[in-house]
Amino acid sequence: MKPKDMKEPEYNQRLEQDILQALKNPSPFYWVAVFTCASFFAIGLLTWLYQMLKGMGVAGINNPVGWGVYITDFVFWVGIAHSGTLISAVLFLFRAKFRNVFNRSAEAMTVFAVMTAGLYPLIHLGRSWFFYWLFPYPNQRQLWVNFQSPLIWDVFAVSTYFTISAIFWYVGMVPDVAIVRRYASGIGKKIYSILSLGWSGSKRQWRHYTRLYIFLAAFATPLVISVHSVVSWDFAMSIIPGWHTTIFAPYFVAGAIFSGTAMVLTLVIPMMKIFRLERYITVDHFDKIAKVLLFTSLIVTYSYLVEFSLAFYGGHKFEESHFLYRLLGDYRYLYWTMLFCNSLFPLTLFIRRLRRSIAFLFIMSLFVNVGMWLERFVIIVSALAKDFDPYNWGIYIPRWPEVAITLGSFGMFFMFFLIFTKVLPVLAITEIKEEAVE
Amino acid sequence: MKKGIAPAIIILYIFSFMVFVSLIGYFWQQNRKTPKQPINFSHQLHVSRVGLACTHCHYSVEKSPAAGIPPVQTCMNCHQAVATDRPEIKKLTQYWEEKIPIPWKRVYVLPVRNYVYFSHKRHIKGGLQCVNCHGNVEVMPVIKQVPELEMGWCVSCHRVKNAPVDCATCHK
Amino acid sequence: MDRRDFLKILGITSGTMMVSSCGVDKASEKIIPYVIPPDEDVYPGNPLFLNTTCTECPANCGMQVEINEKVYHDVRSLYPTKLEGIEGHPLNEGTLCMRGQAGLFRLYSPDRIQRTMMRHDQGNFRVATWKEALTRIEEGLNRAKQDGKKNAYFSGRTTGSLSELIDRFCRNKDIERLPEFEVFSYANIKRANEMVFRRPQIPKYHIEKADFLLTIGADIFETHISPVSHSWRFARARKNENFSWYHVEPNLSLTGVQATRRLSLRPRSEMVLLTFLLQTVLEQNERKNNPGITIVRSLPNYPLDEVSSLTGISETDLRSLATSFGNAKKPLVIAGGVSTAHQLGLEVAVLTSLLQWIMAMTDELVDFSQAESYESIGTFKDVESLNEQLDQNTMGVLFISRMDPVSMLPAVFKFSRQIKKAQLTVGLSDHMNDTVRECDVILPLSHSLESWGDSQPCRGLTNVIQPAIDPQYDTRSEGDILLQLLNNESTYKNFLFEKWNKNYGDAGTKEMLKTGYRSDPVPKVMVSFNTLAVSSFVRHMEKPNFNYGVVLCLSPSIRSYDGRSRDLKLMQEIPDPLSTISYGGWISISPLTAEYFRLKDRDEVELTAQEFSLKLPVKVQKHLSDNVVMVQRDLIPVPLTAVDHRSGEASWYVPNISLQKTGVVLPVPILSGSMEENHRGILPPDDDHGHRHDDEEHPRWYPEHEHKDYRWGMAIDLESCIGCNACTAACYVENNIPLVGLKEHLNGREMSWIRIQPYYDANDNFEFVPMMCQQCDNAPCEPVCPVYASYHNPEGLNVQVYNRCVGTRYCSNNCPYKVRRFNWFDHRLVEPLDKMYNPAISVRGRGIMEKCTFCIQRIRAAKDHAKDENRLVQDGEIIPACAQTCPTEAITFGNMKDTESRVYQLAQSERAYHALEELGTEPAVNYLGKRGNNHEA
Amino acid sequence: MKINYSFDEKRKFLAKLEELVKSGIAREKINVFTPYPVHEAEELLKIKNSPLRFFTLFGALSGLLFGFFFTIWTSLDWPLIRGGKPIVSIPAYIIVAFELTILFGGVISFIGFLLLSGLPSAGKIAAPEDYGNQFVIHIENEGEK
Repeated sequence: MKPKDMKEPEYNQRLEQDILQALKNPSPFYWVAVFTCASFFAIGLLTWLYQMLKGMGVAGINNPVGWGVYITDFVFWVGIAHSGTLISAVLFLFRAKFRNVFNRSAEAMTVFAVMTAGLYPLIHLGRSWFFYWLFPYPNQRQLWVNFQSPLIWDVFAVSTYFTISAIFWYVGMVPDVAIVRRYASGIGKKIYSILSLGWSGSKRQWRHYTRLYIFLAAFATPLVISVHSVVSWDFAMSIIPGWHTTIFAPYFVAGAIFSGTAMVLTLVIPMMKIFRLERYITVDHFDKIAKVLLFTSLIVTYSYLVEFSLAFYGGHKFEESHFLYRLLGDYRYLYWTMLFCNSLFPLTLFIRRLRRSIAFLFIMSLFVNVGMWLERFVIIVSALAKDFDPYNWGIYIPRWPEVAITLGSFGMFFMFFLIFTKVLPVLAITEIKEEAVE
Repeated sequence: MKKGIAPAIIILYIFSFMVFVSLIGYFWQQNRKTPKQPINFSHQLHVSRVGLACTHCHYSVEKSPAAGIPPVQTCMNCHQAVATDRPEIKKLTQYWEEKIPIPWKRVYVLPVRNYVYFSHKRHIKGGLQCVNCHGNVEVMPVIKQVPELEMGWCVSCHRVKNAPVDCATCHK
Repeated sequence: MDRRDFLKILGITSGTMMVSSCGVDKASEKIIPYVIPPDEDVYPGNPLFLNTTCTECPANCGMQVEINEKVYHDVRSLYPTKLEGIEGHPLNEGTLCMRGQAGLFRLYSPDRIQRTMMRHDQGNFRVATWKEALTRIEEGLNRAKQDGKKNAYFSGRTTGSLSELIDRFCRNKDIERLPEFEVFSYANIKRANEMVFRRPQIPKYHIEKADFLLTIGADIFETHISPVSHSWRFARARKNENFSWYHVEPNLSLTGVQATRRLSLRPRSEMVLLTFLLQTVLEQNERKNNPGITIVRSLPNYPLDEVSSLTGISETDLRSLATSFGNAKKPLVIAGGVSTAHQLGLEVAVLTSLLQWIMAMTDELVDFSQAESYESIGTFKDVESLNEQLDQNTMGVLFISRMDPVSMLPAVFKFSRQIKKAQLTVGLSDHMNDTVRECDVILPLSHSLESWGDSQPCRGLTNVIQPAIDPQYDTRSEGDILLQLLNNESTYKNFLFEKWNKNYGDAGTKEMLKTGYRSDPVPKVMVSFNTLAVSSFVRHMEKPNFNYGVVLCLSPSIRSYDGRSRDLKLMQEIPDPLSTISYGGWISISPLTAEYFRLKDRDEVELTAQEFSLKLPVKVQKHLSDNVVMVQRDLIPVPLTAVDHRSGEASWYVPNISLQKTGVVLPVPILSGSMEENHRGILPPDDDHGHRHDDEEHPRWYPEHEHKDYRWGMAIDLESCIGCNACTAACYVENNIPLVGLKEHLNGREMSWIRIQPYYDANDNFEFVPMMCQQCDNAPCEPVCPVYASYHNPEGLNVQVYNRCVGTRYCSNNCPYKVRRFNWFDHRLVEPLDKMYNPAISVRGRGIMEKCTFCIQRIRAAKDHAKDENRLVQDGEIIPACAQTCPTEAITFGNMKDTESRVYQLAQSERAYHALEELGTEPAVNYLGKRGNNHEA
Repeated sequence: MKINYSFDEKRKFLAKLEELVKSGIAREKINVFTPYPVHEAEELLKIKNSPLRFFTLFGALSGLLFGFFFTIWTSLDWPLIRGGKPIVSIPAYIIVAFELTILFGGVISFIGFLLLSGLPSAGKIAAPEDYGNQFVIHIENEGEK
């Protein structure tokens, strides 16, 4: 933050210097990181190819558990994608200034996470090579798609979400790119000039720009809610006990924001340390974000309770037996771990000192990531493993291709993020400037 | 000047490659449509000149899903006497004497036949003419596949003739 | 060229790529017409039908073969693709059992012997020509003559002309024709009937006419004599409101769990129960025929409590059994299976026959006039004498035909070593098996679908065997081989036709070839009661002793008969109905035993008796008595079994065995996740839980959709379903369902479209629920499919469009019945099994969801036929494969729009309910629950 | 010729701007360049609300309409029954329509922004007009036009 004594010009100067420092000469450590991620990504892709050639059977999924790790990952990544837009759009509308230090990386995270998530529906198709049948395009077969199917809703929700987030991210970046342009040289300068669209900060540009930004924020906010509601309806619209429940939409949205916020911490904390941005991303910011984390954790915990109480209050035998199974069945350890990560451990954030300890928050964020992944896994798998007809009860254990592809997706995500940190301003310079003088 | 050359070459290469592939595909397709038959039998001759009805040879077209390729015997009914000296007919008589069937090459094949059911009988009984799908055979010295036999092609006709468009009618 | 042409070409190229990726290489494909068209109106593209005989087991049911062009328009590619029962055949009434349905798996088996083979000096085989092989045999016979050794012809059950030919062959070449070998020889029953009625035969049991049935150990639905025939007869009897059926057995059998009342009794104690029954009927003067005072006197006298303590059946049960037996107008008692196969088996058989006579069952229900032809079948005693002969090294040439004694005889017979003692052993078989491996000359037999023949399973019935396909390999029928050995010019076919024309005349023969069988009137046989023999036997009957500790019971298997049907790959894919275990072996133990040894399903145990031990995983099976452990005899090397020297019957029990837990847990494909249904709405709802089905219960959100002419529906009568799995087998063959093997079964990825789900009902009784796609009106699977691959067609079918499916598996997740099957890999039947693919339905590739569609190809065919005569399809015109082959007609299919149709009528019955009714999926399948639970009081 | 003022602090810039406005120079003649949006300036220069909102409205509406039209039309084009629900099942289509509303709305407003603010402008991309962190005021006088 701007020290009281410091004058605006040199503050702005230093700000730009500091942030653009991040864009300069990557360290060997950076290259190692990128390479590792890239190779994970490659392995993931190869595994996918193998799976396509051999058949879905190389994965662990079976009858009755037709959906496993892949769909879990899908939901997980969509979830990650969420707080990106939440932090920038919603907090922007609420004029919550602490957003400014997070929003750029959060939005980047959103874009990359959606890209990753978007792959999974294709990966889990038995005939991935016909994925384009999921899109309603005019074809000689004169066939369209079934708009009743939640999967088609997914197609629309996710693609919309990707487009809008990308635009939002880019628009927010234009003035900053213009600044980068000023410092860049050679071919880089060319590219940045193009990216900045010839931005000059004239009154006319600012006039429309501010409008656009508000509109986009206003669109993005309901979009966030809708997208994860749709994802939750993939399950809620079915008749499987443990899936078929009305609270899924809010429950999943909360969960998504929860996990997303955690992921923001996981990304921003190292970034801050590496690029020495403590001056701008202060403990107060983290304190605030930690509060968001705590709040969403409480909502999620509440939903867990509601799920169970609904099942047992409803007295529906299939529901009851399912939730008993979730609590005490084959997947109980996963479920208990999840409860610890998502419900118990975050309660520590009521303590101010812990909220303000960066290291603690980082560990916390990791736990939450794990916990939220497990949540999705347990919901999806345990519900399918034991449904109505006891004859075909079964159990599901993931196999190596699922692990490999999951790691691959992480590789992809982090690879993109690492590249982002080196080519684009990781903080919203303009907005920080604006905030500084008030 | 120097700069310009490399991209030009690349573009040229890509373009020519695409053309090449397309041409290969095109001729392969052509070849599939008019394969070299063991005896070059002319529908033109038999239909327009001799004036045989389609059902004279394709005898099961009203009785089974398959149109029915004429038994060698059917050919011999006439060719015992007719044009016995022609080289092609000699081939025919040879098949007949050795009592081995003529290994005709298949011309009409549904794209993904494994999944599709088609019955000649139903279409003929439905009042369709052979011409509607097989083109003007009487002017073809060499028979070749006229329509692409794609789903859309079937469906549009089914819609016009309001034949059933229920998937299960054709998909098996 | 302008842009459109360019795109067109691109389109074409991509098209061709698509095509070639589909594996149809059009350029090379041929269409082959007939040279001369077949005279009767046969048209390419239409299936051909042929009536012949099933030779999978000795029952010899009548069988109709469907023949199809594998390659469209290629007359060279005509192959049998489906087997059905012959409509109205006296034995099987148009149905087949699961083994019969799987017959094609023998015809096309990769393990067929394809060439004649001879053992050369180094001891291993080399391929030979027929000429070589036959001359070798000639030499062998001559050599035997010189050395003054005798030859023997040892075969499996043979009837009809082949039997005559063998006799002629043996006479001609002076070969001793040995009694035939069958594991299920019914020796005791034959011996008993010989003693009691002077008839060493096995009668036909007219179950359909009985109003009370008591079966003692006889597994009439699994292997006993003629299972299919028993099944439909039972179904007929069931129609009678007050038909009741008691089954008494020491083990646990599929037949047993079907009985209205199943009583498990202590092994060897059957005779006590029978004497008790005899006494009661004699006291109650229920007798129809008087056995004579001597017999009545000499019958041992057991008071009720002693009977109860000896048999282990509660007194109340005994009383109720006795009374309902007494009250019955037409009672029928059948003993057999595990109850006649132990040291007191003969007693059981004799007392049964006695009871049959006293209650005058022999007048009608126990029919000797249509006796099954088992006269030529020998016993273990005969095998022993053969062994002795071999030991004396007096054996020249030994022919072993159509059987595998080496693997079916107990190890102690050391048969594999014994047969080497013959100068020359000739093995005739279609499959490579342990016996022919030991032979010197192997003659490959043609499958019965590749050869001519006939058979006489019982008196007055002649079945035709005629080829549906030319021999695929260099094989010959046994008849032809023998004729050649006789240096006879004519073929077996001519031999048969001469005989037939002589006996039945030209027209008769033609008729017989058309129908596939011929039944001639047989003189009624009145049995005469042999008082003397019986009384003396009864007088010397010994009291049962129970000094066997824990006993291992070798029970027959519905899937492999006596083990011969293990060759059929499909029989492993389909689970055993009671244990739902598909691949591999297991032993069944009672819950108490399990508790005692701390055993769970899949735990491995070691069984040991004297000079015999084996390791197998266990399956805990309710209702099995505690001192009995049960194993299917085909799953293990047959252990030492005592042979009863009065009759020659081998005991199927291994006494005094000890179990020990090895601590290993084996992967066992137990397909059922749980047998506990606890009122989930799959079994018929009983009054306090669940609810009967009526549409008012489900208020509909949306208007019901229109069905124009048809709404296909199905009714399944759980009362008739005996869980025999014939439907499953039929479905596999009809619908090109892939066999996926053990590994996939362990992953829970079995592919069967219809499955028999065993559940314990409220009273812990077995209930079998056939579960296939329910074709729900409000199908949960349909709206979730993104690409319309699953949708509801105007005829009420829940159609799956295979090549539209992208494989999201969402439909399967959302199906409460979990009847959709996903192709996890490209499972293709291996050459040459793929010849049996049904061209009327696709072979699904990897990544595609598949499921039952009520055999839509048959619906299509029937509608096609109806349309030719422009009318609607009539009731009963369409029969799905499962319904077609159901021996008890438990499955009915038809048009629900037609209020006259049988299926509609059944759906109206107050027994009708829907599986998982409360979900409101409105299935098109109606289950008919059992009439009241008169199982346990 | 054109008069420029340049400041490195917002405060001074605003003061000058106010003074200029007071001095009666036509507001539309004054153009300002700022490193970040300055709302006070907008107020001083009486800059009207951006017409961008009409683009947004248009986009959103067309998205909504298209969403409903497309879903309904495709279902009727080849009517197939799914799970006993009506062919046209609006509740499901609302979701698609909603997403399309946002998609079209967002994209079209972005395009609108580009049009209104004359971006991307080739000239400025070639030769960037960049004042760093300066607050700049341009005043065009009659001499120009």
